[in-house]
Amino acid sequence: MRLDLQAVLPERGIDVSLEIAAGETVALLGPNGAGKSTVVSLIAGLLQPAAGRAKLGSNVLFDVDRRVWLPPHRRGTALLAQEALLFPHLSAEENVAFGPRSAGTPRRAARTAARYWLDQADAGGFAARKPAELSGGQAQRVALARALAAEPSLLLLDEPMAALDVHAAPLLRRLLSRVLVGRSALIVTHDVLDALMLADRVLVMEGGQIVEGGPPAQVLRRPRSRFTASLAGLNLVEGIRRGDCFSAPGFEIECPPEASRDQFRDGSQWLAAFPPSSVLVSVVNPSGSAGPTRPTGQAGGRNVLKVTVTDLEPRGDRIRVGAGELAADISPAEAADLALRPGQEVLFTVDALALSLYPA
Amino acid sequence: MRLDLQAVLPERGIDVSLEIAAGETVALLGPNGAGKSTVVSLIAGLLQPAAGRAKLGSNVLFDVDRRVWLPPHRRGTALLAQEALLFPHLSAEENVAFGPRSAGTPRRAARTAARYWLDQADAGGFAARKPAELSGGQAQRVALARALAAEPSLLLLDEPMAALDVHAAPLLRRLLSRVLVGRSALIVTHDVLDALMLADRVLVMEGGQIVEGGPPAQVLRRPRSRFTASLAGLNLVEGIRRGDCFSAPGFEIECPPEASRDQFRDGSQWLAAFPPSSVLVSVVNPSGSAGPTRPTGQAGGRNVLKVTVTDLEPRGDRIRVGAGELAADISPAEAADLALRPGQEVLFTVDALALSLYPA
Amino acid sequence: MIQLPRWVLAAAGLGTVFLLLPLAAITAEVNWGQFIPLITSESSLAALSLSLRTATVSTLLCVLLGVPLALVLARLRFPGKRLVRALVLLPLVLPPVVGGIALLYTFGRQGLLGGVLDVLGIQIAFSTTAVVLAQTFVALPFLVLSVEGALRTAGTRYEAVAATLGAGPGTVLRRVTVPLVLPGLASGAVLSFARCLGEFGATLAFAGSLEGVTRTLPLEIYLQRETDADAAVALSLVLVAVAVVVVGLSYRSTSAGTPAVRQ
Amino acid sequence: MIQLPRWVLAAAGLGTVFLLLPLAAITAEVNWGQFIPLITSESSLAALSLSLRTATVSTLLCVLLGVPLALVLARLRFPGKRLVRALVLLPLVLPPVVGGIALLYTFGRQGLLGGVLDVLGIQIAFSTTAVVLAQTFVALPFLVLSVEGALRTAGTRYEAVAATLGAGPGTVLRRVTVPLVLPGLASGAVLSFARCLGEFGATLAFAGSLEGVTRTLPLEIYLQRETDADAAVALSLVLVAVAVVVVGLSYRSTSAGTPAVRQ
Amino acid sequence: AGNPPSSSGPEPAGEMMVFAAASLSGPFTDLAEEFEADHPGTTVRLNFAGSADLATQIQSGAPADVFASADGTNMDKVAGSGLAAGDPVPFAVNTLTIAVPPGNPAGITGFNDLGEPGRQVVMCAEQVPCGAAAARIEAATGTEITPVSEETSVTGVLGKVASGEADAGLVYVTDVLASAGSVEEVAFPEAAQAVNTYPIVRLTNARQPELADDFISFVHSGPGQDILRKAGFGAP
Ligand SMILES: Nc1ncnc2c1ncn2[C@@H]1O[C@H](COP(=O)(O)OP(=O)(O)OP(=O)(O)O)[C@@H](O)[C@H]1O
Ligand SMILES: Nc1ncnc2c1ncn2[C@@H]1O[C@H](COP(=O)(O)OP(=O)(O)OP(=O)(O)O)[C@@H](O)[C@H]1O
Ligand code: MOO
Ligand SMILES: [Mg+2]
Ligand SMILES: [Mg+2]
Repeated sequence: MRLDLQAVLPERGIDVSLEIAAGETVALLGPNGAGKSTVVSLIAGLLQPAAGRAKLGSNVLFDVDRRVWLPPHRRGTALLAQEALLFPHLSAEENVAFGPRSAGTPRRAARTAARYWLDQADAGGFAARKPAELSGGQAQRVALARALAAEPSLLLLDEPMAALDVHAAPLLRRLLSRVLVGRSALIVTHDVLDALMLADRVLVMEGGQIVEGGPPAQVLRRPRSRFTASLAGLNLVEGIRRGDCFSAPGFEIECPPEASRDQFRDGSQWLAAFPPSSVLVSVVNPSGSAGPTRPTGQAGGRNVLKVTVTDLEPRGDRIRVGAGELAADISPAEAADLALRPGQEVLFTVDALALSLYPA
Repeated sequence: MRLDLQAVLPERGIDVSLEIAAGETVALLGPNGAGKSTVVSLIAGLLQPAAGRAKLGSNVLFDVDRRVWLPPHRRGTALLAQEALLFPHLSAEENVAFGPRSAGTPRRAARTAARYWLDQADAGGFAARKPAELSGGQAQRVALARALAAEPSLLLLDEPMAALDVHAAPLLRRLLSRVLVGRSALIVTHDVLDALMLADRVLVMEGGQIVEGGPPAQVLRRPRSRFTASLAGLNLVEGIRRGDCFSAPGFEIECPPEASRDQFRDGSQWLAAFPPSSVLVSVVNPSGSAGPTRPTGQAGGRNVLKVTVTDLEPRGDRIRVGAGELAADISPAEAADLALRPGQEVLFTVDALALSLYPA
Repeated sequence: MIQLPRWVLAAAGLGTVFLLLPLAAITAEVNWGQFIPLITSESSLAALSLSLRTATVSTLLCVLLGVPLALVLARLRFPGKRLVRALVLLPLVLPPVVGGIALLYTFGRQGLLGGVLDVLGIQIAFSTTAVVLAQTFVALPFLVLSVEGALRTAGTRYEAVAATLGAGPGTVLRRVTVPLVLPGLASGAVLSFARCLGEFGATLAFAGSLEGVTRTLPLEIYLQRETDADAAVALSLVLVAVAVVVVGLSYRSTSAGTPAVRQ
Repeated sequence: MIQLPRWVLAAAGLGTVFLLLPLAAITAEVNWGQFIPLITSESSLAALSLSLRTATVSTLLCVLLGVPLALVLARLRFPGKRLVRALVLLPLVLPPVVGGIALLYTFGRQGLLGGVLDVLGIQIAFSTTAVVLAQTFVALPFLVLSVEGALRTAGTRYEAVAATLGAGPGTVLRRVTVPLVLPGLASGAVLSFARCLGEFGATLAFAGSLEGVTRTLPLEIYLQRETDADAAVALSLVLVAVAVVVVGLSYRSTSAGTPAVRQ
Repeated sequence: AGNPPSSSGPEPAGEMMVFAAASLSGPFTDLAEEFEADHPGTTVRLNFAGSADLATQIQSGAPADVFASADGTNMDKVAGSGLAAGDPVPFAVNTLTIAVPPGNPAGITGFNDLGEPGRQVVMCAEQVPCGAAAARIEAATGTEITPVSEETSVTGVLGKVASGEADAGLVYVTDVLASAGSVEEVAFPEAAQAVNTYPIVRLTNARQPELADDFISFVHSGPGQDILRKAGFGAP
């Protein structure tokens, strides 16, 4: 069901407005303390806003002006947070049956529903176990089944994978990608993967406000903040349009072929995003000329940044060369050839074809 | 200082023996519940083993047979865990001065030492703040300064970055890579990056025992367990040497040129590891022939696995194609050409040059 | 593996000895030859039985009134809460005799509620009901303290989850809150029961002392002292034994239940 | 935003009224015209001053003995710990008169330690020392309970960290444990102080009732009842007021201190 | 308290401890004051409690010089333990009377009324002196009282009557006098049949034997007896 929310909570510096269409899964991203959990609590009815209103379907969740405030159990939202919080005195099955039982479903029917949702969550095998006998990943799957069994109009997920290990997390992610299809849901996450795999739309929160939003691919391909860029694994450079094309301090980029001319107006703020894998690294010769690591498609001094290497980190089968806020991924062989070390001055040459340029 | 540990703790299913050379940083990896934290606690003196002995330098930490057990404050180990656990009633500087003060350093000298270590940990700016006024990352840097100020013979780090966000973690990692040089340290981590960047040697724990060990690059390049392989981001296939080369169910690989013939004995268990980026994905034609995504260096039906796509996950600027335990990374354009979707049958062709083959 | 300084162990030993010596001393005073006849006299048994019955009813009342009070104190915010809590805990520190007098001025015939009760035809003073009221008055704070502590420890996270799953306040209380704080509730109830058993001053001042009706074991002990010190000591020991068993039970149930609530 | 069912609020209201009405009733009985003269008579002031002095010393003793006891109970494992805890908490549920008699049998001249104390020339019973012992005996469990609870809540993680930083047990206790449980310690001390102030039965039996030496405020109230009911009621109200202030303070300090220990 | 120890002159001086029954708290406070005025440099410390409590305390080694009991039984306990120096001497008697709430709402007129059904009568338990006295009157008059409470002390009876909880209670004449109007008295002639005698004695562990003897003499003297008379006590 459709959610419309507009809420202010000054104690936590929150002032948000967002909507979730019926059947839409929205990912809420943002740095620590941005207010993501607070938004979830406001929707679930665990916190009272100072001002604002919210509607879920035809249900008014709250409306501060009209002094309406629906208690959590009447909201039709179910919450799954970082910790499973399975009721420790109930078995997995009883935990899952809790929602149906609370809604008045008879014992037998609730039991059947619990079995069904446990199976849906690949947790049918632990029906009889107590939470203390479940691993973190198992408990979280049961908790998901419990949330789904309550048949919520809106499912709230607050970093459901954050406490799981590297094995359990993908399992739950796959499960979520199956059950979230066609479901109204809000998923808070620190992980860009979740946003891409699970969400129809992404919202980015910073300092209590929604600062960016859109389809996952677009937000991640054209990030507007350093936070989003670092999530998307992209380098982000702020600059202005100058002359023919984009220019930032010490960095000039020729326009990519597809950028239409009329988009550019002189002096306006623009952003350039490019993946670390599209950067060529070359050392600065004593003479000032550079020896690139591989032939570049672009000629001349453009698309070239002079930077200082700050750190080197292996990344799978590549080496990530960090230079302040920017990064380049090169092969171990190239790294060896360049004999890179932190503190060294190098040139980053950006492949213009991999460049996204868009107004800030 | 050198650590020699051998300890058994049946209640937690722990039976480990390990050593850390003087000045060596060892990374301890392993899945949840493997017993990593327990090992740290045994070394720090926060848990008593049922059997075994440990020596740090010339100090006997414990020796169950000889009924020796040194209390934690006499061991010369300092512990930094997931949570900073700064004493809430002391300022950052007083926290850092705690170790020197406990060792009997006069107030002024302890203060000077605290300032020094706070600066070392890039935390000099918060000296006067109370822990409640620090962010997670700041608190953890202060906690690191506090541990270092105690001048431990062995530094114990139990997932020091686990609770930090995507911005704070790299900062602390960089700091650690600076201070761990030449220091005896044991760092428990879930993150392969830590192992590669910080450790001289890696140990892998599973089920209370050390199951693998060696230089980080070797362990990660030639993983022996699925756990290590998934950490290293590698596909791991178990098979046997047959005929000329390696063979696993539905998968035959020609020997890479560098594999020396005499290493192969008929029928012995071998492992094959290869990065997802070395896999070509092609669709299975109705006629049974495959259209590869790009020309392959290898001809014929070898190096080819027929698999079913289980999931697709964007990974930075690539798409990861999951097929059960195996994965391939391809470009978004290739993925679009192949019109991949979960459940589809595809062929994985492995670039033989990227393949590591080694006895199990 | 936390170590404690030696002087702490010494001081703890001293404290234990200080608390235990008097018990040892009173045990040493017992005339063991006469012990069984002394504690099985008609009046002793009547007093013991009355004490056990009233303490049971009072404990039940404490649970019925105390759990809601604890819930309000632990879960709600309202102005004047600190004052309410201080007042609610007052009987804990009030000399019981003063408490008994205050009860007399409240529920007595000439008391604050005397008129109302008279109209309703209820006579409380000099009845077993008065004993129950006196015991409930002094024991209620024990229950409130224990349950409030357990509620704070358990936190509200499970309750919040239950509410989002559609459970109304009553369901949350019955199926989540109470099961979670059961160990604290049990230990609070047992402490209250013990306190009821030992109640003396308030009962004496409010309910009087009539065999089989209002003369509970502590009152019987007090009376026996006038004429038969041996009987008084023997009965005291019975009371001590019952209290030890009951407090011991309380801690058994607490520690057994602790794992249920993990922070 | 947790909601409570309505009947819980009703029951909590009933419980509060039940506990508060007696206080209202006793307040209503006060002869306000004579209030000031009654509570400022020489004997009243002597009793009040003695009560405040002895309660202060007793509370100090409670802290010195109780903190170590709480540490041992919260931090160490040893066989028989459950029994020790049950025994240590016994004075909480023991009728104070029985406690006083037990103290007399222990520290009296004919008591268990009488011989030893006699040789040392120490006379405890019927001295202000006896008042302090009686008060300490009944109030110690309050302190132990509060501090033990705070210790369990605080957990051992900070202590473990301090130990790995090289701090010996004494340093850990002084610089980490005590500061961390300070709120619980403060509230325990205040509760103990209030309990000491209200102590009656054990004092009467063990210390007697000598003006200026052992006749504390509750004993003075008891004695005044014989001759001047108005004075007794007025003094009771003074005691109630002191107790309310003290318990109120305890909760102020607890809540102010809570943020110090975050789980 | 800061006085020099005894025998600093011909007159005994110093501090003396008197253990007296709670019912004596009024007159003995006055007696002590007079005695201190007559014997400069002396302090009389008074310990008031139930006679049985006092007896137990003395038997446990309490540093008492003088014991004034409300009955013979508790005095005998002390004497029986060999703690009494010489024979206890009676110094006062007390008689029972009926105490009723102000205004006598139940209209009690005499002892026989107490036996009527429906009366809420409170008295002392037989184990305490006032209860023993009441039992003697019951036996003598043939009136059987069914009390709603058998209190452990006179104070308990007074409290129930003063608060209007009981219609009547049996207490001592002295208690009614001391209650300053919170209860009224209904005198009855049969009271004469159970007079309670108060004995006093010096104790063997007395630290101030001369002072103790002086005090006991003072209690027996004219001025001493006047004080007791004023409080409602009779001559032995
Ligand atoms: N229980 C609380 N009481 C008061 N303030 C709080 C509470 N919880 C969070 N805050 C504050 O509210 C703001 C938003 O916090 P919130 O927990 O919603 O952030 P978040 O985006 O969920 O962060 P994280 O990624 O760490 O979970 C922060 O400034 C935080 O300090
Ligand atoms: N306090 C405890 N009491 C009893 N058993 C415990 C305790 N802590 C851990 N264990 C058990 O000991 C085993 C090892 O746990 P340990 O915490 O050492 O694992 P770990 O490798 O550190 O895991 P993680 O990655 O989750 O931190 C597990 O089986 C666990 O259940
Ligand atoms: O001195 Mo009492 O009060 O008659 O026992
Ligand atoms: Mg959050
Ligand atoms: Mg761990």
